[in-house]
Amino acid sequence: MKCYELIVIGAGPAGLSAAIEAAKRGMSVVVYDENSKPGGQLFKQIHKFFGSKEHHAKVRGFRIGEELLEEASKQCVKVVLNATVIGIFPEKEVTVKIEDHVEHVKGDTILIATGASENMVTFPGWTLPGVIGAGAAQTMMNLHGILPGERVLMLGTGNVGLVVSFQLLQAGCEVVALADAAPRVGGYGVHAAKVARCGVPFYLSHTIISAEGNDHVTGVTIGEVDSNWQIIPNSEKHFDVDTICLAVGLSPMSKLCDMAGCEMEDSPAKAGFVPKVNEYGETSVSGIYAAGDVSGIEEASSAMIEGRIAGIAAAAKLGYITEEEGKKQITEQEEALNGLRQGMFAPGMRGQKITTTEEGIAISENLLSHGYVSDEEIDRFPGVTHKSGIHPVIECTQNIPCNPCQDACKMHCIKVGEHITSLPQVDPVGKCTGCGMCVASCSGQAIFLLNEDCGDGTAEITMPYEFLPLPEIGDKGTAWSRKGEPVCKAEVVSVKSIKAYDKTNLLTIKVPKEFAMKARFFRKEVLV
Amino acid sequence: MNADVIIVGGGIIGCAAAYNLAKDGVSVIVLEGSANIGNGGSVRNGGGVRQSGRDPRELPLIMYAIKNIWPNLSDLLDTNVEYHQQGNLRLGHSEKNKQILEGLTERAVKCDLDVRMITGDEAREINPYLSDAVTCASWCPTDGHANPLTATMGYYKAARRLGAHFISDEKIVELRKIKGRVCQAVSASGNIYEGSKIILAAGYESRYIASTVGVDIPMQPVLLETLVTEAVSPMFWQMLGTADADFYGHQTDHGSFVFGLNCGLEPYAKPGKPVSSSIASSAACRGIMRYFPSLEDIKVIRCWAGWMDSCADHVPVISPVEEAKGLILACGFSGHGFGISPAVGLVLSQMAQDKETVLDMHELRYDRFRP
Amino acid sequence: MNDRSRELKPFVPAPDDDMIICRCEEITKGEIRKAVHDGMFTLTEIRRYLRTGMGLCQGQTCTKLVKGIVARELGVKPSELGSATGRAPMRPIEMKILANDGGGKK
Amino acid sequence: MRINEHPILGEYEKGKIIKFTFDGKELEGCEGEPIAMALKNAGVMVHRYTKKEHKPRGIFCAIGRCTDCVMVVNGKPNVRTCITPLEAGMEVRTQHGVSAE
Repeated sequence: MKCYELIVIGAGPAGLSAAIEAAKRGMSVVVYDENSKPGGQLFKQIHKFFGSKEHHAKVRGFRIGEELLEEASKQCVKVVLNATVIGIFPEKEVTVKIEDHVEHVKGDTILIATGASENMVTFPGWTLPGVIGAGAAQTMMNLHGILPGERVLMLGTGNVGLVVSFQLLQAGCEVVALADAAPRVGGYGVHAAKVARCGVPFYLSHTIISAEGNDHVTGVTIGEVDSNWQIIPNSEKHFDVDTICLAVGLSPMSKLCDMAGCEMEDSPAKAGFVPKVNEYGETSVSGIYAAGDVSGIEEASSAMIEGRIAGIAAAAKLGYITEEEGKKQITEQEEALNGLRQGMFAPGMRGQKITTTEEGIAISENLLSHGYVSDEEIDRFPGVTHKSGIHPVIECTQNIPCNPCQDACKMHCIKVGEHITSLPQVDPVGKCTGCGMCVASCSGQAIFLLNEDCGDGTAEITMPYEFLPLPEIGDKGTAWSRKGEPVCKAEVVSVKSIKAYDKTNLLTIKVPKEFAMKARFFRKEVLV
Repeated sequence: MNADVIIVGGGIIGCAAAYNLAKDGVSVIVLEGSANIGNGGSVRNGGGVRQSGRDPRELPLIMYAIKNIWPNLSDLLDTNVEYHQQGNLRLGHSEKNKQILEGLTERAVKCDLDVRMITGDEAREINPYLSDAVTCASWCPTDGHANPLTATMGYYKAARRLGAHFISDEKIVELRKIKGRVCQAVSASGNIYEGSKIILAAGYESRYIASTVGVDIPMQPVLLETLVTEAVSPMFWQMLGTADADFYGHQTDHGSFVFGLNCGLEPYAKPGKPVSSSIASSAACRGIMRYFPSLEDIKVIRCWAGWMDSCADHVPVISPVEEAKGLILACGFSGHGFGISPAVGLVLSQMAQDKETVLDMHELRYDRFRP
Repeated sequence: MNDRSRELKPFVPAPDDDMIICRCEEITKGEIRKAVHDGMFTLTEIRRYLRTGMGLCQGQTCTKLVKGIVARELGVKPSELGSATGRAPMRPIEMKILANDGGGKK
Repeated sequence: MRINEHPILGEYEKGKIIKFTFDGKELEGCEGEPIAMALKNAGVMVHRYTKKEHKPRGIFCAIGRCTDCVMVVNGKPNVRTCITPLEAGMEVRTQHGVSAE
């Protein structure tokens, strides 16, 4: 029987990373994936990733996918697509469906990296065509270039709900509202803020009462829930929509682990039924590893590191590196992983109510309840300073492991410091040249360049802009607030799109100077 | 905990016995060692309710069940057991197959069963989806099939409604004789269950449990595998088997096909948790397609394996035990327990109540293997 | 030890009992709740009795939903209920493809 | 509807325009894209009606997991249209229960 030293199931971030590490150390590796394209969900991630340089920060998800693939092919990893693993049998035998037949292959080691599947919620009408998973929306627009709908309601304010809402806006859909039964926004505040300022209302403590339509969705009614999750009478709100997107969490897709005989556990912290793994990602079955979402829901960045650890561990197990070398290399990866598992959104923080940042600053309650930082709250964060001339204003208010802005500024105006989760500070003596690299580098699109007083009663605001059509110099329109409401007239004075910005255009608008700290988005329509 | 009767094993045999006892007002405790009721062969079989091909010693049980119990079982249990009595085709494709089928048929006819040999063309008239590979078959029009899952859970549900007390995750490891009678069952966690009768219906496990009171039944665990397909439009309702015994099965009410399989390596399966082999379902598909080429595009959605308790002479032991008074054995069903389970449940309840059994059970005594 | 005769809160019909939970087999919330009161205390038993999660998708969508309903009805945490066993094939596969598993056995 | 130009992804690489039929009606789609995408672009929302309750279903997960989008394709029922590539001349039919009715 055909035998590989490592069989990887799933060509997502975890699987490819493991395959690369194992192949680099000399192992024969095959990666099977049921899809026609590799990369797992990475190719649907068109936003820039968070983290530090080592975690591919500020690189868009699909580019990370391309980099991984390139590296995998350089290391002679065999990636077999349209290859569905149908079972893992005793003695590490894998059966895989390829085209019109089934192959039996053996692995000295196996990595299960099958990822996750989407959770769902029920409400009357939830089976109607037009009710789709957020992942489905991503697949349709980002892989196939098809609009999921024209008017969309998003349920769920975790990172998936927030990121996909923004992607829907980018693709040209109207997002009528974001709703979540929880009282607080679940995902990164910066993701929420970029959706909110486009004018999408957030309805926290709201759930879907029903989807309407005969053959497909034509409308949706949401309502406010009390602390017992019961609908409060007369709180109903109706929207005409053709699409309802559900983003209510992910569950590990771990059936294959169970079938392989791995000891399983139902872990609320890992968001579901997962194989028990040791620090190397090895399951209770010797030589069978699990990495990525299948062993506990996290971000793609941590999946990549978990994959690398499993790949190195497999190499050590089969004698391609010494046990000592393996331990040393794994420790390095673990440090990187620990770096990611910090801050307000760390796995260990799930369910905990946070009131202040690590710096002791009261968090923005408005961000959590409405999706944007209020005018009253914004000034207390260290990235927000005022001075004459051009300078960055960093509206980053939550401790998340991310620091590309610090490296982006060659003038050393921005400091995150040693602790990657610290809020970025603006150095009062730093000399901002207005290069805009910080604006484009911020994965959360939370950095703006301000000239609060141009001397003629106006202020200039430079903002990240990732929509089409791109406004042109001289366009007159309206500036929108963080809340997503039109606040004043604005004129486009500069549009920059250089390669280093990686598709994040820098739009500079001129507004009356009293709106310098209010205007955060631009639309061409003149509304005020 | 006490009851009139303690039943060890929550499979369809235990559940059916509990149902019949509870209906008679007898207090019952059913102890299931695994987490789920009906976890063994009860829910892992092909669903056959057939007389043809049976050993004459267990024929009376199935004939009684088909005549008196199966037709009304759905109403009785308030559960759709999906019983269909549309006949059994046992297919052959060679002269050797024909000889096997003729032998089985001859034996059954002697027991007054309506079964006969038919030609390949006659078989295709009954089932137009059969391929030309079929050259002969045995045909028993009164055979049929039912849904093992709902039948097992239905017996459980009905017994429970009548007051039978079920406890799962309670593995019995020992029986105890007190003052000359087997009346205690002791669980792994140390709980003691006491009754005037103990019915042991724990599949192959029965062997270990019975040995604690000095009783042994010659049987061994054999792996059986089954697969189920996606649902398609109704095609045929007969129960199917082959002379080669490479598969058996039927189409269900739901539209899916359930096929039991046999790739030849089953007797050598590793002990422990039953695990599907990597080759059995493929082998079964080849067998099925040979007889039913039109099923080739149907998708298999699930495979599973289970242990059967294969008795030395391939028929069960359903019997009180002289040297262990109070103990009633119901094990060694050898993979054909499902069809006869309604009758076995009835007989066991009669044995446990010291009533005369509705059928003569002496051929299935525990001591038949000894002089 | 799982006592199947333990008292549950009485079955009270709920307005959303007709909500489809298992999309493939079209099993409703009310059917699942009733099954629990009829003694189906584990996910596996619910599957065997009602066919939840036994359709084409093999429980990809409904497993967690069913678990939540059963847990609520029994008054336990969902994580205490375990899970149904993972079985091959992981995706539906045509008989002719499964049959074609090489080795010249065609 | 198709997205012609995307602010991040630019233009999409698509196969050539080919013809197929949906319930006998001729439609156009891009070769190799999932059948479901071509149907969505043509405004088709209902892929099937369920067996028990005869309720409409369409795309739900779009990655081949939920099996809600199955249709009868070239006579075969239960084909997951969200992951089955479109070919010229394909006959796609609404599925009723487990067949094309």
